[in-house]
Parts: sequence; structure tokens; C-alpha cells
Amino acid sequence: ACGAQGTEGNKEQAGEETKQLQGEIKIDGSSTVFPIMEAVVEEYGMTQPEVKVSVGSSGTGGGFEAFIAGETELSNASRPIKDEEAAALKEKGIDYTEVQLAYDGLSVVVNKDNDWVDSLTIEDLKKIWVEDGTTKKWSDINPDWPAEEIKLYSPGTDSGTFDYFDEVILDGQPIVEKATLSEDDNTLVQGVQGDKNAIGYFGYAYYAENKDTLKIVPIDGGEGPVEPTNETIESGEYSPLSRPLYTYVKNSAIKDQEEVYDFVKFLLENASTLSEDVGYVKLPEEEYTKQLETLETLK
Amino acid sequence: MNLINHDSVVKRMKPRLSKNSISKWIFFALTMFVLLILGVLLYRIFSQGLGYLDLQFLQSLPSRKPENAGVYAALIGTIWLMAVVAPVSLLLGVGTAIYLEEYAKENAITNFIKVNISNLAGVPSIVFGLLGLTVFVRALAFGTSVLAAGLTMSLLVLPVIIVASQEAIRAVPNQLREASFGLGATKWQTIVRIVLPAAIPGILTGGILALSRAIGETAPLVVLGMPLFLAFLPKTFFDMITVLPLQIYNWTGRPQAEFHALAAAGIIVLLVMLIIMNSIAVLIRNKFQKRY
Amino acid sequence: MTNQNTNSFSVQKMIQEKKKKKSAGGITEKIMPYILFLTAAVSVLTTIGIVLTLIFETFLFFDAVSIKEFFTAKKWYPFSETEGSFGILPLVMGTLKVTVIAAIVAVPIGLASAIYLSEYASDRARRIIKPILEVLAGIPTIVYGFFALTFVTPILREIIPSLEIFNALSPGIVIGIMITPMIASLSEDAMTSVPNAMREGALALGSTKFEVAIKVVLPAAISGIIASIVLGISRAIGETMIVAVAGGSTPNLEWNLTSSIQTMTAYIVQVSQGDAGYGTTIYYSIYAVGMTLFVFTLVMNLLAQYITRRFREEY
Amino acid sequence: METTTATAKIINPQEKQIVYKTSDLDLWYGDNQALKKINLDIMENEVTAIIGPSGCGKSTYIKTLNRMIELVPGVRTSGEIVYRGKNILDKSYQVEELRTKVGMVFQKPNPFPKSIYENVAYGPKIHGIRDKKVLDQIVEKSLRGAAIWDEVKDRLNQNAYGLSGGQQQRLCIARCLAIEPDVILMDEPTSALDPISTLKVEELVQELKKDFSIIIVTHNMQQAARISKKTAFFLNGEVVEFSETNKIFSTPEDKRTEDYITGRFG
Amino acid sequence: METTTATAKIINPQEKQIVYKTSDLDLWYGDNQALKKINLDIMENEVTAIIGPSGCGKSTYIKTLNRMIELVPGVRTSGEIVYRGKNILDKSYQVEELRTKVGMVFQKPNPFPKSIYENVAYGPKIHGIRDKKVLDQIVEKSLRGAAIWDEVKDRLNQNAYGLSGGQQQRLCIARCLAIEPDVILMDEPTSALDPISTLKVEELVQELKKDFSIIIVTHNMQQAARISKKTAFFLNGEVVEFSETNKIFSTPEDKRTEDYITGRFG
Ligand SMILES: Nc1ncnc2c1ncn2[C@@H]1O[C@H](COP(=O)(O)OP(=O)(O)OP(=O)(O)O)[C@@H](O)[C@H]1O
Ligand SMILES: Nc1ncnc2c1ncn2[C@@H]1O[C@H](COP(=O)(O)OP(=O)(O)OP(=O)(O)O)[C@@H](O)[C@H]1O
Ligand SMILES: [Mg+2]
Ligand SMILES: [Mg+2]
Ligand SMILES: O=P([O-])([O-])[O-]
Repeated sequence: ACGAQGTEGNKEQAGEETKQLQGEIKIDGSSTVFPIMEAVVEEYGMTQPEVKVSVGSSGTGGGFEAFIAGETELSNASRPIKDEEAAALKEKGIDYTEVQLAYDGLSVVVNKDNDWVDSLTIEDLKKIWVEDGTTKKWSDINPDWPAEEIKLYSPGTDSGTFDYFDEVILDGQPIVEKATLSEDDNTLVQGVQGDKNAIGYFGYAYYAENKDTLKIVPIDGGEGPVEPTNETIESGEYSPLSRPLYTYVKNSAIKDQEEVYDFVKFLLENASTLSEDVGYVKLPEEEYTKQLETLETLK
Repeated sequence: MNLINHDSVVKRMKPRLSKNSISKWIFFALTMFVLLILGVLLYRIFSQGLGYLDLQFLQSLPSRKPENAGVYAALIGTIWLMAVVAPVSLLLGVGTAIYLEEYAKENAITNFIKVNISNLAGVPSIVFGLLGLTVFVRALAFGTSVLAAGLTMSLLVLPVIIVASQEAIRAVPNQLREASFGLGATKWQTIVRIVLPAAIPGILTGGILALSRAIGETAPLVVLGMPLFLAFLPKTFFDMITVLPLQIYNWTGRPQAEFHALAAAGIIVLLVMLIIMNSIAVLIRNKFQKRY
Repeated sequence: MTNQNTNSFSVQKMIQEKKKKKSAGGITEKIMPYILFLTAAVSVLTTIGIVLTLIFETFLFFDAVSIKEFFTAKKWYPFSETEGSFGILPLVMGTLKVTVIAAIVAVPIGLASAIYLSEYASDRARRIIKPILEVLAGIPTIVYGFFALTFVTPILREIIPSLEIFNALSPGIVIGIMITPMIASLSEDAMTSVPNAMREGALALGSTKFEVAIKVVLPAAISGIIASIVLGISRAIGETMIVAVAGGSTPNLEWNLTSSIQTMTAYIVQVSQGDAGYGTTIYYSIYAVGMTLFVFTLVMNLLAQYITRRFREEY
Repeated sequence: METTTATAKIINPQEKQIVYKTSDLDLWYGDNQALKKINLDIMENEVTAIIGPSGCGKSTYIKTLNRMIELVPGVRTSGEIVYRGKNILDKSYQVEELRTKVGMVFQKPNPFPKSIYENVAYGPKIHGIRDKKVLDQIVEKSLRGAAIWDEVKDRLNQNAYGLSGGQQQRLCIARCLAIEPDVILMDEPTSALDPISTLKVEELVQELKKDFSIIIVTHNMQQAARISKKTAFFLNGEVVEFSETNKIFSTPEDKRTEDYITGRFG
Repeated sequence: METTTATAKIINPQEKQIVYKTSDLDLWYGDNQALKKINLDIMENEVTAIIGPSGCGKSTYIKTLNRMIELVPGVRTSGEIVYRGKNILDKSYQVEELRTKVGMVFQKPNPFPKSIYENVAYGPKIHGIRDKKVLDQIVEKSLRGAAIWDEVKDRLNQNAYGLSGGQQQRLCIARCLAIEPDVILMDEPTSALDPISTLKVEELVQELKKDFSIIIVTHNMQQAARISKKTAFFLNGEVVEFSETNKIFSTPEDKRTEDYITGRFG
């Protein structure tokens, strides 16, 4: 609840309780989680300047690749670990702990000039996004809507965002072939901004930054339309399109390297403030507390 | 039997001359067109980024707050990267060029090396990224260090340096070699004392072009999996770094518009580095001005 | 000649003495060729390294996907949960579209600038313009990518309303602009090195400068010019960031230039940045695509070398 | 070959005319004066030789006659060179036209890196002759005129750089004949050739003078003596002496001329 | 300068020795034979001139004397050249050593793109002489020896390319004197020079012959006559005639020699 103060308080504590630590921490993984981790490391550097932390942005998959190879201590992920990856870690004898950091609310948006869409149901989204061999018009979804072709904008198929969307909406079926895909969410924003018949989805932060030029679509997950906001996402009301963001920590590192333990502790203590700072939504406070308790057991 | 009608030759003169002057203008206009587009490109970058460019920007580490963020780590990282690329690629490139121009005999092996070099010049940079990932990052276990990135980049720009150095060495008149041999100098003495000094301007031009390319490459570094945020600076060649193009790439992908302006400011920093390097090359070129 | 200072020494004698003392020079002389050969071998090793790197993972890939499917299937859709489709043709198509557009832009403009600089421009103009071109060749391509997306695409959309925000045209044009300085600068070098005697010979027959440039200098410099064009086109084929930013990431086999595409290189960055798990078919696919890309440029370079050898005008 | 005389010559077939009248020609390379008050009248259908030690301005002068000198940046001239009634140093004088009338052969053979045929056909082609039959005729006639036809007739499509130096030089002469010039300028055309090739070129010059006015620069005094009607002796950018060749070589008027031709310097 | 004579000469100061004894020398460029059965004895402390028309093998021969010819790929030789008692064509003969004893001056002045001082000091330096004082002495002595000291003594640190052609050539001679050679080979050293510079170089050669054996190639017969003791006339790779210079120029034995020196060809 208290951003800068929290960190300063921590600094004082550090001064009293802990000595100045040294060492190296390597973090890699999801580009979605990167901004949170960057913010945490930035703050952490003020309390422990001698701990050298590096953060990569190789993507969730690329991050796990390095994690499995034993090159990193923490691996950021915008989706839960996959079975194959877990198996590979087991084979290597690497024990890990999953840490939830924040929520990202996938935001479905349309063009500012789109005056017909007020909300969409999960079924509607399915109809729009799953490939079925036809060219889809808005009127196919709702006969009152214009008979114009829907233009779809989606994150690239190898991103965590797409993965999540795939899981909850597409359900493994192929995405519309004519959909415009891009690895860069900013360019999706531009796509939807420039096309009256467009619909797109991307991370909440990209919507939050472009509120004035995009129209958000409330999603009806069965209990009436809900618009993504910090509150609705944090409370879990905005469902099912909000997803947790993770980092995976190597247990042996927490045990053997004091600075890793210290860093993760710092991470959990500050994630709520810092993730909001960079445009994500914090978890309920008790989630962090719970995870801090787990951390103590690993020490 | 006059086969050429001089009257008609005179008559045809006019269209030929106008063709000449029209094409001159077309050539000029197209050249200016390229410069103009590049001017527009620069204008956009500068108008967007200049506001963020200050001392603090140069001295700060990346930050979640755009107003605190800076390129310090990336700038220093880029300099470290160059500190690997410049000597490695120059040594290998100039060595290869000397071998090919001064020692190699005309045979199948030499020919193979030459074909190989010109092929290498065309191999996409991203493929070098895959090579670096497999060989330097993984097999030799350099990780995503200065060394791994530097060696990958060195191999990438090697053909440019080789070709430029070969040309520079070839341009040294044979008379100078003869004069040196005539005084009893050995081949290596002649190369070191006569050929290389005379070829330095050309070698430097090639070197600068190569470094300019290395400084701005993004894709192979992305493939290598270089870190993006570092809260510390490298101390040895085995430490990790981040570099300007990656930092720029990262900023452009952020949602906040301020970060996009930061990216533009980062590009300006990169351009300034390029211009400084080029000016140094011009200075050295002038100092070693050859006149034979 | 005075001999006040000559009594004291004989240079030859001193030389002979030095000779006796140091035999180390002889060793340098002997081993240097071998050391230099080793440096030359590095470039060969690099190629071997590239091939080996690519080939192992490519084999692993072809365990999962048949070679036939890879080269004949018409769809590239690797990310499906159920069964991916790995037909490289759509990616090749994307690469080809962008490359052809880039060549159409860069070759004429590049050659025109080269002719202007080598045949018409004053020494001063040349000395100013060439370094500018060299600096511009170093602008990171990511910058050109956003230039394409945020400047060129909107302008093109004014002209061609059906143009999608991601398309082949805009990155193609911008790649063309990016490689133009390279083609111009290298071709200019080739043309400048054509001996002046040839220009004089042609001028003395009453040629205009244009005729000299087109009929004498250009053909005489053709091998250098082709080399520069090949290098430029290799760059276009291998260019990654511009297409990744402005081309979209939708592989397709259409001929249409106005719709979103994906190139081989863009696919590789997409996966290296993305979510694909280590050891999956998708992961290995980037090596197979990289191999294809490598073979692609290799064939093109060999072809170009053959062509230059055929058409070189010896002098 | 007899019929190739240009129009201007037919007007007065009996008496020889002046082709080039040079009056008070000064020429500077930047600040360095290379030609000083040159006055020379060159007659048609004769061989005029220009001799003198290295650096005396021979090349400079001959290059002024077809304005090739303009290619050197920073060259300035004053004075007049009247060719067939017009001052060619006039800015308004069309150089391209001048150069189609005044051919030039250079010190080092400089064929184009094209086939032998294309080398000779180059001039006619740029002047608009496209008809293959006509071109074939021109090529043959010019190569015959340059006394090289028999040596190359079976390899017209081969690269000119496969020829020996002497053949290349005669090819360059053929190339120049192909546009049927009025005057041919030659700047040390044999200095890069062996004795036998030199002899061939000299014989050729003797042949050509029937139809063309020829101005030849040479540093070989024997050559000047052998082939020219008149000789001009240049020294330090000035014309020291200009008269009949046999007079120059037997009874030179100027002491410096005598010193030079008796080999006391140069 | 009197004290700089090499050891070999001191043994027999009275009578002149043979420096180079060439026996049955054949030389091929690939398949093309450029020298045919050359037999020549060159004496020490004399000027020997080599004349002949272009392409007759003068340069080839003189370059064989310090084995510079090896730089041309595909050159083969047979026969012997004995220099001071050893066959230099022997593979085991150290070329670098040979070339420190046999200096060479080239047709076109070819100073290094370095300062005047560095040009002269180059030879001693590569042979290991590092002592600045000694080098200074050598440079001064050599520049004096090449009669250029007074012209350059105030600008020793300027680039050699700022000198005029004649000065450059004398600098090249100084550079060659700096390693105190035994023999100096000169390949048309004045052909690129103006008359005054030529005269200076010729005077210098006269001066140098007191201490060095000099072999000079020239296409200028007057020059050969002016400066040499003996003259060899080459034609098509053969030595047509070799004897005292005044004999060659007054009463040549061979018809071809006579034809050449009277300017009937070449
Ligand atoms: N491009 C140039 N720039 C400046 N000076 C020049 C240039 N060309 C020639 N000169 C100078 O003009 C003078 C005359 O030169 P020119 O080439 O006409 O002599 P030349 O009689 O033809 O000599 P050579 O027999 O060596 O060809 C010389 O002093 C030379 O240095
Ligand atoms: N590098 C070479 N390769 C092949 N042939 C050569 C080479 N150099 C010279 N020749 C040939 O060898 C012959 C003798 O040449 P050389 O240079 O010795 O003549 P030269 O008497 O010095 O002539 P010049 O007076 O023109 O210098 C000529 O026929 C020439 O064509
Ligand atoms: Mg001349
Ligand atoms: Mg010679
Ligand atoms: O980087 P990702 O969050 O898309 O895996």
C-alpha cells in the first residue's frame, strides 16, 4: 500500500539487520515480466549495491531453457511451467519454487469509432478468433452489427500472451488465418487505432497507456460484462482473461546463496508496489505474505 | 565511300547532349532522394529524442521511471563490446588479408578461402547469432558475456575488414615493396614497415565500417540471449553486458510513450558514437595521407 | 664528401655484426606465414562452425518433420497445440517479397548515386556525401523498422488504402533504402577504380559523360557492381529487425504485397525471444530455417560469382 | 581509303590549308604555367611532330587541341586555337563535336575492356549508327586502315586485352579511324611498344597522312625525323623552334634545339 | 668516402676485379624466354651501361643481379651469376644479404611515404642499427653522397613526396648508399626526370663510381656515351655486343648495334 516508503523502510531494516551482501544473481525469461523485475532490481540495487543482478528478456521459453541449463537462479514466466520443462528440471535435479508476482489482464479492445460493441462474451470471442474457413463479419456475431469484415490483431503465436489467450479462448484450435500477428504489442495498438473494424487484445499495460485512443471491451465471463481495471483484476472479477505472472526460483540458490534469499524476500515485499508502478496489477496482499512464509521454509 | 555522315552526327549531337544533362540531373536527384529520406529519418529521431538527452541520461542505469532512466550501462557495454570486436576482428581480418595478398599462392586452397570469405559476407547476421549461441555461449561456456558477444560480432564483421584490407594492401604500389627488398629487407620487415603503414587508411576505413555495423546489430544479440538490465558494470571480459541496440529495442517495446522517446535519445547516442568513430577514421586517414 | 665522420664506422660491418647476433628475425620470418594462414583459416572455420551448428539441430528437426513436408507443405503454423504444420514455403515467400521490393528500390537508386558520385560529382561533393552514406549504413536496423512502421506505412496507406498496417511493401522499401548506401558506396569504389585512360579514350571519340558512364565505365566495373548488389541483396535477405517490426508475423503464400508476412529471419527472432520450450520441434525449427537461409545466400553468392566470372570485362 | 577526305578539304583540293592556328596560347595548371605564348600553324594532310624533354608541355599542348585538357581540374587558358575557322577554346564550342572530328591516340594503349569488334564499333554506335551491316563495314575498313585486320579478323569477338601492346595500339588507332576524323592527335603512341610494333605504327602513320592531318608527340628524335614533315621543339612550355623536320635536324637555328637533338640533355 | 670500400676490394687495391661474372644465363617468364645465353663480366669501380630497345631484357637482366626478379611469379633461370666468388642463383644464397651488398635504384623514383630522414634510415634500421647518433651520421653521409644534403638538410622530417622528381631520385640513391653497398644497380634512373635533374644524377654517378661498381640501364644512348666505361647492347634477350663504350659508339662491330645507335630503329 505504500510505495516509496516501503522501500525506504526496508533500507533501514537492511542497515540494522543485514550486512552488505555480495554475489551474482542471473535472471532471465518472459519479456512480459521484465519490467517488474527491472523495477525490483533497480530498487534492490539501492539497498545492496554489491549484489550484481542481471535480467534478460529471452521469453518464457528461452528463460526456462537457461534455467534448465543451470545458467540462471530465477526464471520469469508469463505462464505456468510446462510439463516438459518441469520434467527436464527434475532430470537435472533442479528443485524450484513458483513465485507469483502480479496479474496481467488481457485487454480486448476495438477502435475508438466502433460504436456497436458494448461487451463480448467468451463465446463471442471464440466465434471471432477461431478459424472456421469463413470470412467473419461483425454481423455474424450480432445481426445488428455492421456487415463489415472483422480485422483481427493478435500478439505473435510464440508469446506468453498468445499462449494464455489460446488456452482460455481458442482452446487449442487454430487462430483465424487472416489475423495480423505481431511480436510487438505497441504495433498492435497502432493497428487497432488505425482500423475501424479492428479488434485486438494485449497486455493490460498497453491498454492503460492508450486509454484515450482505444475502446475497451468489457468481457462477460458468465456473470455479466466486466471491464478490466486494477480492482476487477486484483479481485479476480475480471475473469477468465486475467493471468498471473511468475518467477521460478532455484531452491538450492535460496539455500546456498544468502543474496538470492535476500533478493527474493525483497521481491515479495515490494512486488505489489512495483508491479503497479510499471502497469500491472498487484496480487491481494495475503498472497505475498503466504509466499514469504514459504520462502522462510526454504532458507 | 564515306560510311559516316558527319551531318547526321552533328544533328544527333543535340539529343545526346540533352540526354546527358537530363540523366545527370536524374542521378543527382536520386542521390539527394536517398539523403533526403535519411534526413527525414534523422529529423524524426532527433525531434523525438533530443528532449531526453542530457548528462543524467548518459549517467543513469535503466529505470522503471522514464525520467530516471539512462543508457549508462548500455553505453559502457557497447564500449566493452567494441573493445573485443575491434582488436579481434582487425587482427584476424588484417592477418587474413596479408596472407591472401602477400603470401598465398594461386591454388585451390587460396581460392577456396576467397570464395568462402565472399560467401561469409552474405550470411545473415542472425545465423551468426545461432553460431555464437551454440559455440561461444554454450559449448565454450562463455555465457552471455562480453567475450561471447564480442567474438560473435567479430566473426560477423570479419569479411568486411578482410575485403577492405585486401584492397588497401593491393593498392600499395609494388615499387615500394621492391625498394624495400632492394635494401635487403625481408618479406615480413617489408610488410610491417612499408606495406601496412601505407595501407592503414584503407584498413581503417574498412575497420570503421565494420565496427559501425557491429555497433548497431540487434538480431544476433537477441538470439544470444544477452541480458537487458544490469545493475552493475563489467570488470572482466567474462562479465555480462548489455548494449545500446538492445536497450533501444527494449524501450521501443514498452507501453509508455516516454520510453519511446528514450529509445530515440538512445539512438542519438548511438549515432554520435558512429560519427565520432568515423571522424577518427577521417583524421587518421588524413594523417597517414598517402601520396605516391 | 668529407670524411670527418666516416672514419669511425662502416655500416656494412655493423650490419654483419648485427646479423650474427640476432637470428630471432629469421624465426619470425619463417613462422609468420603459418600464423597468418591460421588467421585466414578462421573464416573457413566460421563457415564450418555455422554448418555444424545448424546441421545437428536441423537433423533433430527432421526427425519430427519430414523433409518433404518442410519443402512442399504450403503452411507454416508451428505453434498449434495439436499438430504444427512446417512448410517453409510461406516464410521463403515472405523473404522473397521483401527482397525483391528492396532490390527494385535499391539497385537503380544505388547505381544512380554511384554513377553520380564517380562520374559527375566534384571531388568535394564526393568527399562530403560518401562519409554521410557510411554513417547511415551504421544506423541500427531497429530504427529503420520503426521508421517503416510509423512513417512509411502511413504514407503508403494514403496512396493504397487497402494496405494493411503490416505488409511486405513498407519494410521492403525501407530495406531498399537501408541497403542503398552500401550498393552506392561499393559500386562507386568499383567505378572509381576503372582507369581514367578508358574514360579519356571514350571522351576523345566524342562521347558524352553519360555515354562514358553507361557504355564504358559501368561494363568495365561490372564485377564490382554485381558484388555490391549481391552483398546488398544478401543483407536484404538476412535483414531481421525491419521485417519483424513492420512486416507482421503472419506467414503466408500469397503473392499479395499489401498483407502481413513473415520472413525466415523474423521467424528466428520470434522464436528466440518467445515462449517455445527448449527441445521442442519449434525450437529445432529455427535451426532448420537458419540452414535454409544459409543455403539460400550461399547459392546466391555462388551464382553471383559465376555471373561475374562470365561477364567480367578484363583489363 | 582515298575517298574519306572530309568536306572542308574538298573545297580547295590543290593547296594545303591550315587546320589548327594557335595564337598566343597560355595555359596554367592552377598557378603553374605549363604553356607560354604558343604560336603554331598546323597544316592539313601532313605529319607534324612535337618533340622536347619531359615536362616541357607536349602532352599539355596536344590535349588542348581536342580540349581533353579540361578533364584536369583547375586548368585555365588564354589565347586562341582556331580549328577550321572557329576558336575551339570558346566556351560555346561543342567539345563532343570537336572530338568526333579530332581523334586521339594515347601513350599507353587504352582499348575498352570489350571485344575487338565492339571497340571499333563504339564510336559509330554512340553517334547513332545502328545498322549491323554498316557497322561491319566500318569495323573492317577501320581495322584495315590501321593495318591490323589480318591479325584480328578471326577473333573479332575476343576481348581486346588479349592482344599484344602493339596490336592494342593499332586497335586504338582503328577505333579512332572508325569515326572518320579530320585530324588525329597522337601522344607518344609508340613509347610503350617494342621496336617491331613501333615500326608498324610508324608505317601506318605514313599511310594515314594521305587522308588525315596528324600531330604526333614523341620523345624519340629518330622517330620524329623518320615520319614527320614539320617538327616543333618545345622547351619549358615554349615553342623554341618550328620548321621543316629536316631543317630542324640538320641546321637548327636555336642553340637549345641543337643541344637537345645532339643529346646534350634530355 | 675513401674509407668506405668493402673488404673484398681492399685485398687487391691495385688491379680491378670482376664483380659479376655471368655465364650462360637463360631466363624464362613462364614459357617466354626473356634472356638467352647471357655472358658478361662486370668490373668493379666502373660504370657499365646496358642499352637496347624496349623489351630487349635490360630490366630483366639487371633485376637478376640482385634476384629481385624472383618477385615475378613463374620465373625460371639457368646458368650462373658469380658475385664475389659465389653463385648468387644458388638457392642457398641468402638474398637479403645479397641485397644489402647490391643496392638498386629504380626507373621511377620510389621513396617510401615517410619522412626524408626515415627513408634514408630505413635500410640501416632494418639491419638492426638503432643508435640514433649513428643513424644521424649515416643519414647525413648518405644524403651528402647523393648530392642532395644541402637541398634537404632543413626539412629532414618532411614527407619525401614533397620533393621534386629529381630530388626524389637522388633521395632514392641516398637511401641505397646508406647501407654502403658494394654495387649499385640503376634501371633507367633518369628516364622520369627533367634535363636538369638528369644532369645532376649523371654527375652523381660519375662521383659514385670512385667507390662503387655501377651498372646502369638506359635507353638514352647519349647518356650511356657520357657516363659509362663499358656498354652492353642487348637485343631480343641477347647480348649483341659488349665492349668499351667509346668503341661501341664509334666503331661497333655488329651491324645491328650500328643500326640501333644511329637511330635506324628503337
Ligand atoms: N594534371 C596536372 N596538374 C598540374 N601540373 C601538371 C599536370 N599535368 C602536367 N603538369 C605540369 O605541366 C608541365 C607540362 O607537362 P606535360 O605532361 O605536358 O609534359 P610532357 O612534355 O608531355 O612530358 P612527358 O614527356 O613526360 O610526357 C609539367 O611541368 C608538369 O609537371
Ligand atoms: N613480369 C613479366 N611477365 C612476363 N613477361 C615479362 C615480364 N616482364 C617482362 N617481360 C617480358 O620480357 C621481355 C624483356 O622485358 P624487360 O622489362 O626486361 O625489357 P626492357 O629491356 O627493360 O624494356 P624497357 O626499355 O621497356 O624497360 C619483354 O618481352 C617483356 O614482355
Ligand atoms: Mg607527355
Ligand atoms: Mg625496363
Ligand atoms: O516473453 P513472454 O512473456 O511473451 O513469454
